[in-house]
Amino acid sequence: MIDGVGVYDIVAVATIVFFVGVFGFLTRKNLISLLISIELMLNAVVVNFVAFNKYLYPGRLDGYIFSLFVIAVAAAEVALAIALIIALYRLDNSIEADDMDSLQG
Amino acid sequence: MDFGYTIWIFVLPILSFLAIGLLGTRPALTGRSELLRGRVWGWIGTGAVFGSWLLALVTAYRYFFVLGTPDGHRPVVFGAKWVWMRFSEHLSFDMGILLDPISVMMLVVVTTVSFLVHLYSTGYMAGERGYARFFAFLSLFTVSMLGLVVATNIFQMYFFWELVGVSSYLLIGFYYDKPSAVAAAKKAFIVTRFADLGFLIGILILSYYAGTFDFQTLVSAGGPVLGGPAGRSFMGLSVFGWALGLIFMGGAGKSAMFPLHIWLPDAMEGPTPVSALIHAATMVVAGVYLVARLFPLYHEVDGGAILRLVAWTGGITSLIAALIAMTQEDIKRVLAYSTMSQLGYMMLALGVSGLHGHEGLGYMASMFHLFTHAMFKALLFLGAGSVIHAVHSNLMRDMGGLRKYMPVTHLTFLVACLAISGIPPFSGFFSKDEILAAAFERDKLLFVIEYAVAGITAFYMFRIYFGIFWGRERTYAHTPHESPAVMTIPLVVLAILSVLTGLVPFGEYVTADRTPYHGHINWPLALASIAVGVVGILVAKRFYQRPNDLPARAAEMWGRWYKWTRDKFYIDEIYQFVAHKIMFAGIAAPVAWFDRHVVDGFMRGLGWMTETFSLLIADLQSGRVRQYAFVFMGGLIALVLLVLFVTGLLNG
Amino acid sequence: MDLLSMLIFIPVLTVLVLFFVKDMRAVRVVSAVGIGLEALAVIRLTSLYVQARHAGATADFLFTRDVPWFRPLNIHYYVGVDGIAISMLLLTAIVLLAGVFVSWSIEDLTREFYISLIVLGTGVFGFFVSLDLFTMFLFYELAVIPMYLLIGIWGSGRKEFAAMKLTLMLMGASALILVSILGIYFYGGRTFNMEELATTRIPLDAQRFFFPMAFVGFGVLGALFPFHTWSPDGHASAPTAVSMLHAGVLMKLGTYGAFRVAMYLLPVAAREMAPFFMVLAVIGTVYGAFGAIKQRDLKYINAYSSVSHLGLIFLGLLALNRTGYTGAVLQMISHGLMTAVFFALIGMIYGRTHTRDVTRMGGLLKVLPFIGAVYVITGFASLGLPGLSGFVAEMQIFVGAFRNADMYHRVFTVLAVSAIVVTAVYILRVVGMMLMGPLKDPHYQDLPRVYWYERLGGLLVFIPVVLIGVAPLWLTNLIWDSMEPIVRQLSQYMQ
Amino acid sequence: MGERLLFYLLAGLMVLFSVLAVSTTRVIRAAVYLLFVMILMAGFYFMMGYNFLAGVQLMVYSGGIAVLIVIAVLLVHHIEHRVERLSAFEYLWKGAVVLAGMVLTLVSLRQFSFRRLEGAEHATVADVGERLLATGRGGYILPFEVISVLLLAVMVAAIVIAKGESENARNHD
Repeated sequence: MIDGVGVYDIVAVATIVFFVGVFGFLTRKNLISLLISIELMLNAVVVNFVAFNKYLYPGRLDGYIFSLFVIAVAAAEVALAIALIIALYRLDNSIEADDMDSLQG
Repeated sequence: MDFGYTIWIFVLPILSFLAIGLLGTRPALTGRSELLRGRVWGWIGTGAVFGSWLLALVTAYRYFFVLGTPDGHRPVVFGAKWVWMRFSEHLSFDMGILLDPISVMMLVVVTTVSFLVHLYSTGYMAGERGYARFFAFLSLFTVSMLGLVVATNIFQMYFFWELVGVSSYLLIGFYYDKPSAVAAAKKAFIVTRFADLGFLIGILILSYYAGTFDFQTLVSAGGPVLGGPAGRSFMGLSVFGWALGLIFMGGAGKSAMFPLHIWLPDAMEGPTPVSALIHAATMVVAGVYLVARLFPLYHEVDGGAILRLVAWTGGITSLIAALIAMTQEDIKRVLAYSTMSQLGYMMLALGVSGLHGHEGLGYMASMFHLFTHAMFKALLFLGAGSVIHAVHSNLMRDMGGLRKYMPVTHLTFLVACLAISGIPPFSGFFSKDEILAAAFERDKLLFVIEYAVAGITAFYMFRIYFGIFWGRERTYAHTPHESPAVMTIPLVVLAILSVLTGLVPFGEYVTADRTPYHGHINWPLALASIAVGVVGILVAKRFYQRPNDLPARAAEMWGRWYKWTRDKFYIDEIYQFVAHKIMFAGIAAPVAWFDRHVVDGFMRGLGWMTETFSLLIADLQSGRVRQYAFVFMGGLIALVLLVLFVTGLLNG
Repeated sequence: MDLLSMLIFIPVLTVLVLFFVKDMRAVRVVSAVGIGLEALAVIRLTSLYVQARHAGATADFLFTRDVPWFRPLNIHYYVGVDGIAISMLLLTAIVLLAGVFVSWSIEDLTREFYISLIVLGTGVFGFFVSLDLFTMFLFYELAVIPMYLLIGIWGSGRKEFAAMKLTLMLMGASALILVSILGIYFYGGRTFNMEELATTRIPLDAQRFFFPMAFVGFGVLGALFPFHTWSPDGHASAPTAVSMLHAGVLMKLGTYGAFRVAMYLLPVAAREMAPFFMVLAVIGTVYGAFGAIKQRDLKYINAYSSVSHLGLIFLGLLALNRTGYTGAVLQMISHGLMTAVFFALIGMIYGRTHTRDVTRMGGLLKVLPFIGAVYVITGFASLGLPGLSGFVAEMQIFVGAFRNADMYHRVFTVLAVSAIVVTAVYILRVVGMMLMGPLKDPHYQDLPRVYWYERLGGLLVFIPVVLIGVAPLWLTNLIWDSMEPIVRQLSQYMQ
Repeated sequence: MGERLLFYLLAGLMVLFSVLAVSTTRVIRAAVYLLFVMILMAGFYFMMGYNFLAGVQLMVYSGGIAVLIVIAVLLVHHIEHRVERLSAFEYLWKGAVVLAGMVLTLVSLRQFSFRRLEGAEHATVADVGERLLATGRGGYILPFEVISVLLLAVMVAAIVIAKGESENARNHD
């Protein structure tokens, strides 16, 4: 509990950061930038977890533990993503997301 | 009296059909054995039909002489009857054996001719490729024809009617590597099939309104047709009238009545014994038999309107066929037209008949003529076959002076010619005389036609007789010789029958109301018909006994008429036009085109539209993750807004 | 396990075994044994069924088994058979077994081919025994989908196009079927159980809306005019066994479904709309026959002939009386067998002459007597010659359709009857051109003899054609008795 | 009041750095801004009294992930590498959509009344550890194990992917 700060304030900050991440995801082309945007979003979500746990369910630990998990998974995700980025870079010397459209049938 | 054994009349040829058909035509089975490849199949077929023949004779004896006329008329007996297929609770398709005067008579005719033809064929077909196949088909035909004549109901008749049609197809197309034979077989089948279409529709109408297929119920005086109200009518005829007319169409097709006759001359492409059996003695009379079977209906329904149609169809056919027969070169075709002409006689006789007592003279005469005609026409064909066998040609110009080489054939052929020309005491005289008498009583115009036809018949029959056995003496590449005994014995037997059958007091046995009566010869008419026959013969003798230029001059004199008859009044060409120009080019080709382009085009159009649309929206599926995310995002926001708006949360 | 589930289980087991078999020869043997067992099971089922009926079993469906597998939507695995289903099962078993034999010489991807074929068979068996609409639909799809692979991979000619066209049209039809099934489900008291549905009265408006969907949906597979155009292309490109199964059995799924689902469950609309569909049926009958006259490719001829014969099935169904129904079912069997024989023979001929163009063949009867003779006889069956199955079926249909009290039906029946002449024309045309006449090509002089497996496959489907034609009574009785619920259903709402 | 001011300061910086992180044209800078955002978040956690979580955040995110990203950037780009920008128009309308979403969310959150569930707070590291390893009701042992396996798998996968085909295998083809 932070004095004078309600749950809404924290969640609002998290929301703003989240949407900034979304904006980044939509406007960046570089794969690493995309990754950064995703990290922003993930972090914003973790803040939500923590805030809700702290303010709404102080007697419980689920939000707390979930944030731990999210952090762990995010770490795994980043490791994998960077491995992929490097592999892709080796493949065609570019990590521009728009160059990759082999998903298209 | 038990007639249960009559089933064996069928079973024997069925067995021989199966045996020959399944075993005889398998080269792997028959192997190199001379015996199995050779005549044994012929003898099996002949033996089976011989058994049937004996049984048929026994049946005839028992039916006509032992059973007699218990209550003044000849009874209808069932040899067997069982349900073959069920249409509804009340309507079933039965199989069975119905014995009454005409069916017993037909049993005798069919088995006799069939047996003799089988016997003859063992000689005629010797050494031919497909010998076993031939006998299998002959057996099949025999079974079918027997089934047809003893049918207990009209559907059973239709059943075997189609089967004789297909046997006929198979036998006409026996030499299947000959294109003309294939074409003739196809033509025969399709033309009769077209006629059978009428037959089938007639059966459907009849059975729907009468509620039964059974002959007995149908023709009984208190039955659904004759006993009930006339039913609804359509274009001046009652439904039963239409049904009978359509059924007659089937009969006319099978019996080669004008204008459905075109298949019969072409059918002569088949081996000659086949022509004798199917296209002269038995199958072609099925139409006549059908009308006779339903005779009370034809006589009563719509005041006999359909019966008059039958009479006139018969009359016109007999005249046209006789005219064409005068000018044909191919002896088998002459015989075919002659058959048509005689069938016309029979139809006409039925058409001018009444139902009871002496009124029924025409009916009796028709059946009588059917009986005698079967004998002498089979004889004519077999004789012609014997000649063809000897000279290897069908054409009259390849023949001449054969009486020295083939005495038995010559004499028996002469007997048959005299019989068909109506010279006493040969059988044709008696039956034809009855027909003329019946026609004379009912319709003078028809009588005149038939009288003329009698003369023409005598002329063209003796034209070929003199053409073959007399005429120009000529030398042959292979000296013709008399046929072997298996071929001449049937000729002799048939010749004897052709002489004797005329003496049968037919009215005692076969009449329209199954009540015997004593017929008598109308001598003034008889003398007149003998006279016209003799005139015909004398003219033919003058023209053809010695080579001279009379035929050519006559042909010249008649000019166009000669050409018309020689070209068979161009009826074939009309059919050709209808078949090719209208059916093939006018319907089938447009249908095929329509299907490919319009119906399928529509389906493809649907496909094309889908494809085009999908190409249009395919760019949405760009494979770019950011774009997906954007759309996802936008969609999500829109959706949430929608939910908020709908639930009212947005406002409060 | 009960016998009906066995019918589904045996082919599945066969497929599983096939996955572990490598050798081409072993694959064939396993398939033949599996399907042979299946056929035996069907025969056993038939005899049990007949015994049960003789013993007085009066339920509409026998050997039922009901296992719910998706409770939220009330979907059950509910199987059971009546005489109609039994006869369709017999047909399927025979044709499938024959199909296994005529495909004996397939050499590329043998295992995959047989797996697809048997999966298809499983779908068909499942379809015929299902009494739960949804399960039925699942099996239907299971049967339709392998068709794409079978044609696309092992076909000939424009196979990808044909496979695509066929699959797309059938999928479109499936969509209609699914919608109508769901409609029946929601308006019929949220059950897929056909027996229950038959006893509930679905509102008339719903019937009017869903009947055409169901009928056309199944009608597409049954080559109802004008939705038949997939059939010529599809058959022409499909390998022999697939053509056999497709025309012989799969198209019957359409007619059977139109009967069991559309007409049985939506009887009032069926009665109301019969005149309209009757027109389509008769057009199909006559039009298919005329279409066949002009074709040169044997398979096209047969495909159009199928359109014509299936038109007759619809005619029988729309006769709305017992005779017509019985005739329609008989025609399903008869046409299934005949057309399977035809496709088997066409496959054999094509395998030897490498052409299906009738104008380029001639005189084959002399060099291929077995194929020729069977072709001729089956041709006769096709044109309705007595003593062969076609006659039995056609006469039932004609008599049935003619017995409808409506004059309208009689007029159309007469039109449909006229197709028998046209049928004769095209059958005899083919026989005359292809089998008879002089030998056109000297190469044909020494074509290979018929192999044992071809002979076996051909005879398997050919012999029943003759048997049914000679002694139809047992079969008509079998079917006739089972028409009771359907007739009851239709007459129930008759005013 | 002091805490409150601190909070707004942190929040302001966080928003600023996150905006910078997504708007700078140099990837390496973006990575560094991200690092700042993460550290600021750890500050939040400290303020809420979740010290352990804050520590994890600092170690894993700031110490691990952000550094990883920086290394990746260095591996694939020159340090001065700039990414090209989108057109202003695209920025504008994508920004508008995002803004719409953001406003929508904020408005919705504003209208939602959060209810606090009373209870004694116990969020010591010991508590967390117990809960993570508890097998009974409310225990997180299974997800914990799953995460461990996942991490292991990812490690292997990352190595395999990033390593690529060995020279040997390439020559072999």
